[in-house]
Amino acid sequence: MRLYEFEGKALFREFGIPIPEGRLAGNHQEVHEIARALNQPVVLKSQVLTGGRGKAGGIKFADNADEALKTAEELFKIKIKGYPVERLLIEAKFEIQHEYYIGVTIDRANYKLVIIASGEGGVDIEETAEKYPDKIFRKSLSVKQELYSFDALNIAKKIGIPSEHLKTAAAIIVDLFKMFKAYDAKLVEINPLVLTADNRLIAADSRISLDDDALFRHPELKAIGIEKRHEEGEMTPREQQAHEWGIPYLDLDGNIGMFPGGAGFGIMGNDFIHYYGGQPANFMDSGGGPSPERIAKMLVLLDENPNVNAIFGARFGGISRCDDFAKGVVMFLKEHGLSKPIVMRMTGNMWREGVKIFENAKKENPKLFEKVEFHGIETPIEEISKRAVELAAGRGAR
Amino acid sequence: MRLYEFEGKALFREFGIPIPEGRLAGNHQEVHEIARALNQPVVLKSQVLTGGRGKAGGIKFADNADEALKTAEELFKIKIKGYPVERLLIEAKFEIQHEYYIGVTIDRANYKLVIIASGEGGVDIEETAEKYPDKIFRKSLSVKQELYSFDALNIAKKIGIPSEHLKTAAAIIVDLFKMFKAYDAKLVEINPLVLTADNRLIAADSRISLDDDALFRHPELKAIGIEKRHEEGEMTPREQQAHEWGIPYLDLDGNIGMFPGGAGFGIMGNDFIHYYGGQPANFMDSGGGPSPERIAKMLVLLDENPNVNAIFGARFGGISRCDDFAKGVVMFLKEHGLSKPIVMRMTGNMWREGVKIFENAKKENPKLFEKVEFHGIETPIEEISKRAVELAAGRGAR
Amino acid sequence: MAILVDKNSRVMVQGLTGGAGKFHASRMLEYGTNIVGGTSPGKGGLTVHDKPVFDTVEECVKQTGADVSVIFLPAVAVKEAAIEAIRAGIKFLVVIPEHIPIHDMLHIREEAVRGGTTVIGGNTAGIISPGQANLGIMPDIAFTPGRVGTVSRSGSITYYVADTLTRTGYGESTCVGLGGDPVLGSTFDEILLKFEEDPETKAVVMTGEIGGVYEERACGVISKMKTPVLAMVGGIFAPPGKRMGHAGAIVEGKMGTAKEKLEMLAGAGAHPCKTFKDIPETLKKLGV
Amino acid sequence: MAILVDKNSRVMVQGLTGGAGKFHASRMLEYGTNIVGGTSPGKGGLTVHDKPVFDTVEECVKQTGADVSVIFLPAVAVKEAAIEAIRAGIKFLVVIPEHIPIHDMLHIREEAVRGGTTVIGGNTAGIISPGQANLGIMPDIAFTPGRVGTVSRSGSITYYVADTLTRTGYGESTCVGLGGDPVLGSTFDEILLKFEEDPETKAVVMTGEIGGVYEERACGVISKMKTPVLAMVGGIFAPPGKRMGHAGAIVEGKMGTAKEKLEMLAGAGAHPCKTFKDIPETLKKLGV
Repeated sequence: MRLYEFEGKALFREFGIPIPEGRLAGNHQEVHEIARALNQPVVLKSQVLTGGRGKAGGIKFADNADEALKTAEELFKIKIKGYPVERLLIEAKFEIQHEYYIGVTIDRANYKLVIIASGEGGVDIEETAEKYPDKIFRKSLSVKQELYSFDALNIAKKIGIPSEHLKTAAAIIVDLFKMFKAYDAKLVEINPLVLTADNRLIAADSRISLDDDALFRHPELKAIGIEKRHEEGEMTPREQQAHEWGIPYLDLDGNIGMFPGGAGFGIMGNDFIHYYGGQPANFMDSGGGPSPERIAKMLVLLDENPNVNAIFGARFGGISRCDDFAKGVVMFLKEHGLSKPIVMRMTGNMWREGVKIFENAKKENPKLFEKVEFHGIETPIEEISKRAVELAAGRGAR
Repeated sequence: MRLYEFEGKALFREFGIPIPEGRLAGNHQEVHEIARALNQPVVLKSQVLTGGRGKAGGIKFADNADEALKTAEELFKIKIKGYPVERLLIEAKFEIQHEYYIGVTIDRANYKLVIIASGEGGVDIEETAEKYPDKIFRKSLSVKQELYSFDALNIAKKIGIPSEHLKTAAAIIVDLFKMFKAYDAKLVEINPLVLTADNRLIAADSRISLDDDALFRHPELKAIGIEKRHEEGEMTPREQQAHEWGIPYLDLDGNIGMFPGGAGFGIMGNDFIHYYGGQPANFMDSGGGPSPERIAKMLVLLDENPNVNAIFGARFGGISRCDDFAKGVVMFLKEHGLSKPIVMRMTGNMWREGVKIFENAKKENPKLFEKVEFHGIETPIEEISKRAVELAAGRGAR
Repeated sequence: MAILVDKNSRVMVQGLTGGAGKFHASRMLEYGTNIVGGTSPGKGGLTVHDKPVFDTVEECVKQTGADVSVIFLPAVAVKEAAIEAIRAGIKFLVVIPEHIPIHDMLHIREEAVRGGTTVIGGNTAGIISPGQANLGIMPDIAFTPGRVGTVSRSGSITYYVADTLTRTGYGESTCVGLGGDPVLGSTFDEILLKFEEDPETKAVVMTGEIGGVYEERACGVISKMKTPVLAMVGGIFAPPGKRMGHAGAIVEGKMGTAKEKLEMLAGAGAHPCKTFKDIPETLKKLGV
Repeated sequence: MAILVDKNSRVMVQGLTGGAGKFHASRMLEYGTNIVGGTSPGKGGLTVHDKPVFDTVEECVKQTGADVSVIFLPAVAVKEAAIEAIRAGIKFLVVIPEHIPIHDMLHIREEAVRGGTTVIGGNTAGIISPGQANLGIMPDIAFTPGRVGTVSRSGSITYYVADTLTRTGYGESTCVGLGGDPVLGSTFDEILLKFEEDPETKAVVMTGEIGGVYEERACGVISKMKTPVLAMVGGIFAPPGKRMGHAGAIVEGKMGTAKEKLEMLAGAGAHPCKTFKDIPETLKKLGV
């Protein structure tokens, strides 16, 4: 999960990494007060969980508090890649002498932590990496290793930090690496690390991504407002609803509601729909061993989505049990009701029990199953995919 | 440096190691209040930095607050191995089902951390270790290694902790080891770790010794009152004075003031005095490269000690410089004055400059040097030792 | 024959007394898996499904001769459980739980390499050598003994592939779930090498997925293998995954899109498949 | 000949621009020690006593061929400085500062063993191979080239022993200060073995001290040495040292009193001496 710039900078401060003087503002009056207190030219930085904020006009400068107030009023009105600007980080402006890049991430192919540094920091760092790989310095370490000052000093030297700043830069690199480990990070970046005209080294921006799954180890983060969230950006209302229910869900552009079991077939099922000429309306993952309630909620999300013409269902019971799945479907049919046609296939663990549940419910109330086409292991999943495309295209029930 | 029991227990609490309910009292009224609040039988534990406190009557029980008050009044009057009881730890009493021992220390011969555990905890653990080495379980780890729960569980099993308490005991062992590393300890002991009659595991006592030289890494300890101190017990007034001046110094029983350079010869010089029939009045170490002021203070300590009949001085300039040494001696002679005879030898780094300083000072005021017998590299140190013994025995100046 | 597990494997379950452990152990036993015991710290001495429970893996190994272990424990306990198994000499370890912290997986991997243990997972459905042993949470309905190996990052895909192989008469030698997490105990290349060494495995179906770097790592091995490899990659039509900052882009370069992965695998000599029904068609062409 | 350092050693100083580093470097140079450079992070490019200063040991080693280093830095910086030297390939390292945290020394020792570096100190006066090289803070006045090696935990004792050997015409091959700290980079036995291998060293004077466990460790080696060992132990009349809790007593057993140490050393074949003047008398008897 990605942190806001101001959150990342709060962690930088905790680890002794120098950041610009500044404060967070939630409205333009606060901006005015902060700028007045700083009493010098300031930068106003929109706090949104997406990249390209500078190019989108989300970062502005102001020479004094009144100008800052005016600029803030404008910024609070804009959207960046669709995300409204709700908070601004107001910081003292500084003159740039040079921009460096320092990042730490995980090299998954080699199971190492890797420190990446460059003397050419800033937004074009990826381009630099591609065109001039020599300008990027890397050092890999095992997760058990410590980064020593002399290693960090070496990195600082290699990216051309001037002699008098080597020790400061090395301390920043060591602290960044410590922070990466201490908070179970997936990514920490200082980009740019600025050498100011008045010869200070400052982390001008922060980019941090933490491992959701390790958040339990860091209850102290909750105290400063850092809680589990999406990797980037904000959510559509339906994504928001799914998030609250704990269901991994993404809206897509098509008209077939995807109701698969497991993330793996969740992804590949979407390809199948494409192969047969359809367009999925969403991506969804049931998670391991979903309860009947969860299954029912997944169907609610799809049934209430006006873009959805038909629903594609697939369940191969592994850790998930077909009886729980069937119970959830029946619960949905009874309590919510189905307004779109659905075609689905169910097999795997406890499939016999699942089938019995369907049969009993159907016997009780056949109307519930009017729009349901139900298959077992005898029908290949390709046939189900093809049928879902037909249903969505309005080629109706057979 | 050794911690008080209550300080050690505060660190236990921080690391999640269960301790008895209780509080520290500085006078008998506080004892009364605490015992009243606990509202159950209590134990009153004298807080002194020395062992054998139980056998010396420093631990008492009381059934209620009034009895605790009376007992406290008595305890505040006693001395334990010469140390007055100034604070009492008042804790809820518990019934003992079994006592275990768990300790972590450094195995210097093998450069390892070692966890020691026994199913026979309590004050006789050393005897147990000697007579029944099988009852002591040890596990060595490198300073870089982590102690895992399963290792700790294994230790807990080996010392006979009952099944239902294994996980709790393992957690205590893991936490104790973490604490050992986190605070740069030389020793941490829970003795006894008590399994109470009502089936709780509790650290009934704490014994902790931290590395003075690593205190700079733990400024947080200062906040709870843990500062640099002697390993054990309190100091004589002269030791206290020396401590304030930062001079390692110990009072001994003899009459020869020992003024050697370096801890190594500080110890061996004492043997030499013994070989020639004398008795040193102290042990002292100048520390590396002492300033003239420090040299002068060392002499003040000896000259003002009424037990001292004569002073034995030796300086082999290494990191210490003979010129600084000579300056310090002259400073002392001028500003304080020498009341006892001194015999000393000086050689090593900058000895020529040192000799010149003595000669100039003597030329200026020969009276200052009346009681000083001064030698260079030409006289073996054995002769100086012998002479110091003569002087202390009143066999006067030659 | 099979890889990693067979009917002679002596299998233990870490977390045998827990809900999931107990449930799936009974399923595994029903399938005929040779489960010899399990662990649950503090519960040593109990039995579950008539199998002995120990406090530590070390004891379980000593008493039962276990050489394979399956972990059914909460994610927070997996790091230590896995290291315990590795240090106790377990040679093959199946890590079922999901949501294991990534840094923990890096620790586990390091210990595994040092200890010579093969780890699969976390977040895997497990492994099955049909007719011999079923370790994890896979439903046995889809599987039948046979001559094609499968390796996948996804449990559901494994079922569909096996379902297809079973339906078309090929059957499976062993089906391996690498697991769905971003950092895994084993990689495609490592498992492919084991299939290459198994004389009974006549072809391998490898199913990858958008994101990550494990498919790319496999290319070097595939190009040297004699056993034919069929490759599917899920997410061809998925929107491109977000990169983790500049650092992610720099470290992983152009890796990660499903289309590129499939092309690289094909370039290395794998036979690409679009949907499951392409698998038997390809196998037929290859004469397997 | 000599052990550990001689006139061909290429010596660097870590902390060359600091007060102590600069002062003692000049003394060492005056003695004829082959100092080739030094380090001071952030001050690379300067020179001190005409010797180049580098930011890192790695650079210094590359540029000057340094193979021996002496550390003159505050105690808090020693851990990293020592590990830096070891990783940069320094084969012999002298750690002068005192008050180094014990846990830091354990780290250093581990790295040293792994890197094959001999470390002496912390809290050592250093090492001198008279007439060839003087590393540390020892005054040269006491030393003269000769045929007896010395090893001690104390600087001042080293001076007195050398003073005695010089005065009586034996002279010294190499004098090693192990250091006064509770945990040291090297132990008596390790240094004694080096003397045993040196054909020019005809006897070794080892001076120990009350407390610690290093004298006891030496016994095994002494009993196998051909070169005679003379032993002194300081603190025969000192009050017994305090044990560190029960754990200290359990781990170190009966070790530690000076009298017991001297008896153990004598038992292992060392020749005990009481005061310095016993040294030449013993050497004479041994025909050295």
